[in-house]
Amino acid sequence: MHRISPIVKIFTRKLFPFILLYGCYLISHGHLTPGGGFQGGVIFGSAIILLGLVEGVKLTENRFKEDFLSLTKNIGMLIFILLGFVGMFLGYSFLSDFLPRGEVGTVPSAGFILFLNLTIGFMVGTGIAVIFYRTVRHEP
Amino acid sequence: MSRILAITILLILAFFFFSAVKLDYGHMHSALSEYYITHGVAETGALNMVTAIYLNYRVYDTLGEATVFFASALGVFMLLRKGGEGESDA
Amino acid sequence: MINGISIGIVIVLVGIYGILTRRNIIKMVMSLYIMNSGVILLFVSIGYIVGGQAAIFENSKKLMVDPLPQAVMLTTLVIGLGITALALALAIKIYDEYKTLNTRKLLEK
Amino acid sequence: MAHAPILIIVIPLLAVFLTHLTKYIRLRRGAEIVAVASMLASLILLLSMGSTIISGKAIQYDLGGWPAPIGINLAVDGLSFFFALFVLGIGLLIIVYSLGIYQYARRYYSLLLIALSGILGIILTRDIFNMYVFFEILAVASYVLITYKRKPRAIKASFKYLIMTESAWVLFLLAIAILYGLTGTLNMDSIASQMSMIYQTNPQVVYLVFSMMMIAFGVKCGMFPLHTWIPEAHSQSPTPVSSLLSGLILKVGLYAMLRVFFLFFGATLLWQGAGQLILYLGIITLVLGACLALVQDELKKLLAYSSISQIGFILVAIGLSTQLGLKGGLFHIVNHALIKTALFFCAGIIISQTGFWKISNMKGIWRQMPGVTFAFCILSLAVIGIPPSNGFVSKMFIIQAALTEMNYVAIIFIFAGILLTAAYYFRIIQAFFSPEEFRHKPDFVPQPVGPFEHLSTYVVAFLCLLIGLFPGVVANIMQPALKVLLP
Repeated sequence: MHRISPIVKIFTRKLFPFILLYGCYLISHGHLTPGGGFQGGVIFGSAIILLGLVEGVKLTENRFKEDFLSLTKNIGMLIFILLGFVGMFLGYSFLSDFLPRGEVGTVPSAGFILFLNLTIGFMVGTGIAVIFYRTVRHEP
Repeated sequence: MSRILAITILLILAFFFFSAVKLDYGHMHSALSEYYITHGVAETGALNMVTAIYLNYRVYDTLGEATVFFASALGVFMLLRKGGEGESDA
Repeated sequence: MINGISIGIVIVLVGIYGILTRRNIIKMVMSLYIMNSGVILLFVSIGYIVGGQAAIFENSKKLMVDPLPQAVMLTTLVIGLGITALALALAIKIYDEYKTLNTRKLLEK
Repeated sequence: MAHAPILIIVIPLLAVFLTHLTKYIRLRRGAEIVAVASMLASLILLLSMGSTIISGKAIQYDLGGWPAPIGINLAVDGLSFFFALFVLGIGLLIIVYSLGIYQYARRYYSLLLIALSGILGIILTRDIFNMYVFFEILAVASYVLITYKRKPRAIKASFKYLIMTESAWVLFLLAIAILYGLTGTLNMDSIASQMSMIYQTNPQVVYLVFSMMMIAFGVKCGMFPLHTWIPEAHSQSPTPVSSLLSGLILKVGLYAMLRVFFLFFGATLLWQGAGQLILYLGIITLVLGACLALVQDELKKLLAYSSISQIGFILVAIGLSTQLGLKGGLFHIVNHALIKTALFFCAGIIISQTGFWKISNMKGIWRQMPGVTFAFCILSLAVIGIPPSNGFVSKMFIIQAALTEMNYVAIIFIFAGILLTAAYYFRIIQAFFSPEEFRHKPDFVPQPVGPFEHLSTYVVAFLCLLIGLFPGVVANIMQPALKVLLP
């Protein structure tokens, strides 16, 4: 594989935070504009994949360690289920929206949908990054 | 399987599909979607109705599907390990 | 007549054709995903209302498309992603062990 | 306990992610403790609902507080209580069996718990798309579990299983799409109520939806043309996983078939052509499985083919679609799940102790392992249906149902099936008790088989005899289930 030209390297390093920012925007405004947990999470994952492709997996590995990513997946799922349990403990039924509905149109307007979006975003992002690490680093 | 055999099977399937499914759906709302559109914003506070459905009305589906994604990521993680790294659990 | 539903059915049939005739494992996984996309197109276009706007509320109250199929198909998309990732990981391991992707050769081994 | 239905599903799911985090606390074998505790909690919760279910009432539970057609709701009625009871029982048995084997790490238990919570999710849900999602959870967990030991043949078997199941379940999704287009809801009860009206206006759609769902459930429960993935998947996977596969996953396919067909197509379709179709496919599955098992030399593959032929018996019972036939079918589902799980346990113990996979070099093994071979004999008597065992009771019900229906084709093939089953099981017993000396494998270190494996095998063997002697206990648990199916 020929060497990656420095232009691409510099651009990626500069562009990386903005991709993450765009992913955060999609996740946080999931209930207002088209977007949501999955789409934002996929963009998180693609940011990490982009860094991995350009910088090489070794460098990306020490920034986003694989065990840390798998751990985030577990914690994300745990938070998802505990959000469901909180609804149950507060007297509503399981997985029900226990937070008050904010003023329509603003970010905190949809109760616990925002937190669910964040959890799913992290989970999908780290999941795709783990799958990318595993497939790239696999040698027979 | 030879191509001709596959094509004949597909033609039979196509005949069944097209004869059974009536194709002029696009005019009336189902009762359920009518409810979502009228009461959606009031009950969930979200403007994006699709997110309101899959994160508030049918959030149980999303819980199930997040488990599917978790299980497949775990599967890929376990399958493509370098040799038996012992049972290091992440 | 040509609308989302008939094209969805045609894409599903293309996927079935792919699975029936292809011998390469990777192509079988691809045709599996084609079948999945065909069903997603069909389900979403069942909820389509002629002249309807996307199911997101701006200030004006216009005729809206049915949001339920889109929400349900988001779930199917992620399930399809999970299944395809797993199938490709299995294909990688099969190639490591048997050094071939041809289903006929694999049957004998 | 108002939240009992959802807790049965979510506690094992919660345990999945807790087992991963037990790495950070110094609790020795923490994952196993969490797994067993979650299954026990679900079992206790289910039993707490038992009294109301037996008295005939169903328990509804709306998720997220939304009423039936808008949100998703779970319902525990006679049929789902009956299935959930034996699924939790056998799930607990499988976890107890795999406690003894040390190389199973936390991930194995988390995948097993994902599969079990998937099964419970299918059994309790009242929403057809939700059933699809939980079938996918079960499917993904079983693909990964089959390849747990990363043997090449297991990976090939898992890939074949994946391709067959996924392409059939795309058709199930197509059927859901068409049903949504016609009825406008995803809730099973509201679809069922509109089904007879749809049948009048457009019978072809109902036949199409029925056949697509038949294909999807046929793959899941190993019906005749779609059973080819079973032998390879069962024989190559680790022992607890193969007993999970044949004990629970095939049964959940049957549960879904029962639930969906009697709910949607009950009045319209089942008594005309479809019942006969299931009957004849069941007969072919019965005979095919038995014949292939006769010539099979690998022990686990033989047990897999025997599973297919026993599923054939159950399909024949369902195809008769009478009160007695369904009673026999449900009873045989429970019996076969119990017996086949224990048979795979015995096979696992024999293989891990001797290292032989083929029956031909397992001759004279009863001197090495008298206990396991004795349990194997009791269980094979139970599968064939010799009087003291529970297999006899369920097969007797099926024969009675076939007789009252005067369906001579079914009766002939049922008896042929029983004779073939007897043939291939006696072939194994004859090999086990053969007089010649048992030759050890030259350089083979037998893996340590702890008390858990033996304990679980003997408990199930004893349970089979117990149910055989007192079938009344299971019969009256089954009573509300039958009322659900044939009102």
